[in-house]
Amino acid sequence: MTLVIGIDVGSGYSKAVVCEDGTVRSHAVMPSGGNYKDTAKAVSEMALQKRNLSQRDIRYTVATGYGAGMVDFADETMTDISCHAAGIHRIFPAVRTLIDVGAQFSRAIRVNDEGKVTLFIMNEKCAGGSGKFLQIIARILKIGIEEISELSRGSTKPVEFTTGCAVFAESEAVSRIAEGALPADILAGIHNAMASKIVTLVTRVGLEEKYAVTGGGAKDAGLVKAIGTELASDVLVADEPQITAAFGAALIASERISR
Amino acid sequence: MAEEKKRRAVATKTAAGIPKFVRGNLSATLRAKEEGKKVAKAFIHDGHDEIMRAMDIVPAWGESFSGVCAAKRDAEKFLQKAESDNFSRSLCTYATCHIGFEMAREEQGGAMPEGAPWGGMGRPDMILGNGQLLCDPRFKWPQALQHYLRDVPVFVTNMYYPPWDPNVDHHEQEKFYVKYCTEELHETVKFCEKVTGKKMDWDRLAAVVDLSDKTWDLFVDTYDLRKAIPTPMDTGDAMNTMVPITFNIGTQEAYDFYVELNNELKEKIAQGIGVADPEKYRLIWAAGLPSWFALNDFQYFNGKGAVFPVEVTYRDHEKIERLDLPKTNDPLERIAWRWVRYWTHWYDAARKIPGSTPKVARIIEYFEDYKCDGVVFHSAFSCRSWHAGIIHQAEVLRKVYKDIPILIMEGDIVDISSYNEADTHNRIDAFIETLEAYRNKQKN
Amino acid sequence: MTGSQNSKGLEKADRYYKQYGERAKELKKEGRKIIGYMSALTPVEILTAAGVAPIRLKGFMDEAVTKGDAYMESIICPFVRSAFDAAVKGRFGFMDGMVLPHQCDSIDRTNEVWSSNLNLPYWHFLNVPHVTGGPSIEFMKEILRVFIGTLEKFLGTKITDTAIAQAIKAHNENRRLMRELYILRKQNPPLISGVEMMKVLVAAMSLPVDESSALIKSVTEEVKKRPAPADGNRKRIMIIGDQIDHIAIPEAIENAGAWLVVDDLSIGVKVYWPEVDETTDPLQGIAERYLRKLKIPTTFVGEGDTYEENLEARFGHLKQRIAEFKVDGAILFIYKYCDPYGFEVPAVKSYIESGGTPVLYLEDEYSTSTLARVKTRIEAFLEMIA
Amino acid sequence: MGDIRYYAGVDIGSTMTKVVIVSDRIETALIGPTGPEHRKLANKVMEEALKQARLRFEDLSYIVATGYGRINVPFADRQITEITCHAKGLYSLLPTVKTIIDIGGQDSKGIRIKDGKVINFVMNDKCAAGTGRFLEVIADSLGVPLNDLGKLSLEASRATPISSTCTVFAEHEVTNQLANGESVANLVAGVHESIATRVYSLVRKLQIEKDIAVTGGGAKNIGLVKALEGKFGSPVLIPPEPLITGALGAALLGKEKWEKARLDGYTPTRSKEGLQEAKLFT
Ligand SMILES: Nc1ncnc2c1ncn2[C@@H]1O[C@H](COP(=O)(O)OP(=O)(O)O)[C@@H](O)[C@H]1O
Ligand SMILES: Nc1ncnc2c1ncn2[C@@H]1O[C@H](COP(=O)(O)OP(=O)(O)O)[C@@H](O)[C@H]1O
Ligand code: SF4
Ligand code: SF4
Ligand code: SF4
Repeated sequence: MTLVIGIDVGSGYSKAVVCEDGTVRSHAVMPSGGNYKDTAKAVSEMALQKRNLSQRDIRYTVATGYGAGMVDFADETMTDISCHAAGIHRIFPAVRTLIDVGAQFSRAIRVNDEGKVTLFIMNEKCAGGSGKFLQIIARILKIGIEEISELSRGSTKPVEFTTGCAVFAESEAVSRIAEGALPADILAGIHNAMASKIVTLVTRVGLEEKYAVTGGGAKDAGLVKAIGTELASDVLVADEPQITAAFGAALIASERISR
Repeated sequence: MAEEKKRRAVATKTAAGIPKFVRGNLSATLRAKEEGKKVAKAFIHDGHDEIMRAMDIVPAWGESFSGVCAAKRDAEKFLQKAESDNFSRSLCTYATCHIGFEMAREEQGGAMPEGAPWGGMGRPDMILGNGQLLCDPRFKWPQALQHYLRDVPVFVTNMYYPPWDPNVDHHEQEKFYVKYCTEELHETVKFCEKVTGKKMDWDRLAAVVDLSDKTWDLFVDTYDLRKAIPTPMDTGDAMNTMVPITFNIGTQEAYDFYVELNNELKEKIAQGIGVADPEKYRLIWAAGLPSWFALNDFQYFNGKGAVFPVEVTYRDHEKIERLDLPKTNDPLERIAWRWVRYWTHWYDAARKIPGSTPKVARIIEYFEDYKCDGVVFHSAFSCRSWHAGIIHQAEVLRKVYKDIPILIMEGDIVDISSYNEADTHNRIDAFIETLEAYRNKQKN
Repeated sequence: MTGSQNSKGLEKADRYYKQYGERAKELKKEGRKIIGYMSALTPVEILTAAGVAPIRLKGFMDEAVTKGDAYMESIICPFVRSAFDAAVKGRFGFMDGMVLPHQCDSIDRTNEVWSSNLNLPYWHFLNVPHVTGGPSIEFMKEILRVFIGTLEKFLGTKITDTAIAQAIKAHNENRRLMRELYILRKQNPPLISGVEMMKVLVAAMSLPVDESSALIKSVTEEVKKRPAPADGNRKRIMIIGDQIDHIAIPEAIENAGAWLVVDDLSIGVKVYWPEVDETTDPLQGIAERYLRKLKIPTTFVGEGDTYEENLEARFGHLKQRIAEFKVDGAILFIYKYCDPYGFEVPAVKSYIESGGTPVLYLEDEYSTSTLARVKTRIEAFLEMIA
Repeated sequence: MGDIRYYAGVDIGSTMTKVVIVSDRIETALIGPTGPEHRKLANKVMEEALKQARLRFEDLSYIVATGYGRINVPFADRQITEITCHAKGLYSLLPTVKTIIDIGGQDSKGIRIKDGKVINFVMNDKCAAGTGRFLEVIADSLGVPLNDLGKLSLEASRATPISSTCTVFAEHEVTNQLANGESVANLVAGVHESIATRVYSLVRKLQIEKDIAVTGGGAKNIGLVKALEGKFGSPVLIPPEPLITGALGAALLGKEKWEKARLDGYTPTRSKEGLQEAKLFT
């Protein structure tokens, strides 16, 4: 068995993907919480247990993401930018532009025909365009983050927010709800606000066909749609977009042992 | 700490003499009164250097002062001082840091503000500005400063060079631009004569101009040594070794400095000593003033095997012969030609590549000459002059040249408040991975 | 409601304001060349003399910048970003060419970003100097000649001195007419509101000079005829800044219960007060107007013997306007990332305050989305001076 | 009842609604116990206040609304910004004050007053950093009641530096530090320090003159107040109930307006609207 694992310790969620010869054997996702070290262990355990494996069965471990440095049992660390690229390249080899919507950063990444990064840009130091924004809104709507997607579908008149600040948008959303705005319209409003920030990043790296959205934000069909509308073209989304970077890390791990 | 050590290993020995220059320039402004000299608050790269040196006027460099405050991570109090009188944070922070410092001193009746770096800078007797093509603060900063130093006379000249326009022949325009610059420089001399009460010694001026020509050439020759593989000197170092040519041009000390640096680099090359061991990637610093509070980021690059053998920042010179300067007996006209040609000599290069621009043509030339693998831009938010249009440069570069790895970093020159080391290092890591990917692609 | 015949002027201004560039589009269909330009520093006289229809570019405060940011850094002043965004979105799709004068870093450091992204048949960067001494006037004349040369080449026609002299007359007349309209605001209450005036100013800069003059005339007539507004018990406000070209700002002021009675904006008083001397050589006259008479912070003034003298030269006109228009308070509205205006704030603020007029300094984006906070500040300012 | 007249001030803040009813004295002061969800329900707080003062709505001669949500309070006779109201209210309580620092939920302000009148003011921009909202977010994520933040921070051994300015990212930073074993007290102190720094650099734009008072919700936080005192290098005054100065000022201004109108020879008529919900957005 040539089992490897990729662990992506994001600022919001930690993800682990166990691969065997380039195919996913199992994966796990959990909130990162405050202690990256423990979470990294826990999430990899979780992924391994699904297949009754243990860390001893693993030949190579690549850690990535915001807290990669805290994964003391990793053989190597890579930035999640490269890992996203590697992952998406395996899933959609034709993709040349990648939009990653993570908890703290949104990024636009250009990928070449070998799945390597050629250019990337991140959002600035404001949560206004990051996935965290979605989490905040989900909280005040008292819904699970995974419900956002479905719920935003029915919007007929998206709310226009008067602020770009994620924190004030939260209070604004609260008041709007109290004034009778529908959750769907609130969500659609947030999606529009985020999409326009994200699209700026994309145009900066240059949009090349095909493009995909990854990261936890890609699980939000409403957001993906809003991005697609802004860019006026079709967008690809993987089945499990959130684990793309962990998958990429695992692919890189496989590469290492095959050398 | 480990990084500190590494830093010393990669820097040139000659660069260790730089603090002496910087301190020397600051203390000269403090000593001037005793020596009966006048102090001028002046800007680098404004064509005034030789005039001041020939008239024994001591330059007080605002940019240097603010840069030092930033490097010591101690600019905040001056920025806040300026902000307290409604200078926005979005303005050039070299300017607001220095203005804050002067405000504080005036408020204390001339006493040096506490914590002014290295003893601070002397109060100017005059302020020279230049409404040149480079930036707005070069004429607004003097004016704003006078608001607090009302008795200090201000003089602003205008030194333009023909703007780049692919459809207009700049050669035809150069003449009247030079004429204008020369006239403006003559006005500057008149102003300086008035303030100092002394006449210009034109022979001395001519000698100073010759010396700076000579230094200029030596500087370029020395920097060209960095073409060696592995490169013996990095941009991180160049942000120090630029001090003599930038702030002390027209002095013998500046010339001597580059003699020494030249020798050291040759020695390093002979011994095959490089900045990074092993040297994996060669990068060009293609635009932007550095974040003075985060110069260690260069060492971070070096630690990953990436070096910068070349930068456009502070390389305000090319070999004199290359500029093909017309003969003249007026040293001021000489300065004017040098100034105009310094910019326009890239125009012909740009014309050869359709869709290119002079800035991009220059990057391409350096990229090739110095055998680079990638391009790094730095975008500092408070200075539009060097940092607006970077996205465009990157785009044109890819379009007219080739697909090369590019990194655009974001930060500021003085204001540390939006800097985050972890984020910056993360970006650098990702860029190194990108370089690696390109490298592998080329191999295949 | 007055008769439709009379209401023509304001209605027209409103339409041209709302559909900015509508007239340019029509003129283009008729075969006129349309040249867009930025800022108060473009010598419109020369464009008029060339027979093209000039239109000044504006921003759109109520639209988010989306496309433009892909090419232009966000450290550029938000007004320029907005105007550029509008341009790349095709809002000025009727332009055959553009003139970008050297005003400030936000404009001249983005010259290449504009020219290469818009890719217009005609492009000119006019290198207006920042200082105003003798050599600068001569230099300005040189660059005007270069400008004229490129225009002639593009249009394939000669721009004669006579044509320029005529254009100067027409523009001086236009300025005189606009000043007449301004004078109606000296009354209390003013005969024309700040919001209406903003529309007129914006409409006027989108039209060829003769049409602009006709529009101003008809507005003046109409305003004179209609009954004066009743509420005279309001504070009279002046606004100072660069290009504020959206009614949201005057609206914020007037909805808070004040009258906006005069401005010092680059689309208002700044351009309508100074004239070109008709008695000298046309280029000399133009050079002098744009360098010396136009009171804009990007032309350095410092020839006086004392700082106080220079202050008078730079800002004396503000005190005059304040007296003439009986201003109770001034709002200094400066865009973020604007160095030329930004560095002047302490000086101009203290200068005006020294004359006893309170000043509200606002630094903001160019966007209606941030206006809520601006409104609160304006209201509080009015309460403060009440 | 006789000749006694009652005036009410309603301060619809971004976080809390405050109502003050005055006559010749403060009759009653009530702070909406609710969070942002209900701030449009200013009418409910008003009802409560009336109940407490044993008054009917009709007994009120004049109502002034202020605060972030003042725009659409149907039952108010007039809207006045919180800047003027805070100055008025504070001056009535602490007449020696020349500089007011108001730390509210949505913004922070500095106000210079002279003889009870505003002569200059500054407000922060559209970012939650440096506002009371920042505190709420942090308190929430640390699981510390807002009320206890101040006390807790006094136990700190040092103020942990917070490097992010963005509230959202600062929250994240704080949770991480917590996981790394930093004490809650130190973190809270760090957050106070960070807000105080922002507020100080904002307020410095005014020529600060003593006495300095801190008002608004932030003033209820002794840790923040101490941090501010550190920045100003002098002690500050706190009104007895800092949350209500805005509403108090509004009520007093209402009284003033009404009385002045009377002197001018007419009686202002009350708005026809009864108690109903306010609207915050249009
Ligand atoms: N089911 C979902 N629907 C919508 N958004 C989601 C969903 N799951 C996660 N997200 C979004 O994804 C973000 C986390 O993405 P992730 O890529 O894991 O970020 P990171 O790697 O930075 O932790 C969250 O902030 C949230 O906005
Ligand atoms: N008991 C308390 N202890 C500490 N802080 C408090 C307390 N009550 C309120 N605050 C702070 O005050 C802020 C609200 O202040 P307030 O002046 O009412 O603002 P607004 O007028 O915007 O609603 C909250 O964001 C919170 O940070
Ligand atoms: S070039 Fe940039 S940093 Fe230097 S003075 Fe001008 S604006 Fe400031
Ligand atoms: S507002 Fe300032 S920066 Fe913007 S265009 Fe005008 S002068 Fe330039
Ligand atoms: S505006 Fe809001 S989201 Fe953006 S940095 Fe400020 S607090 Fe964070």
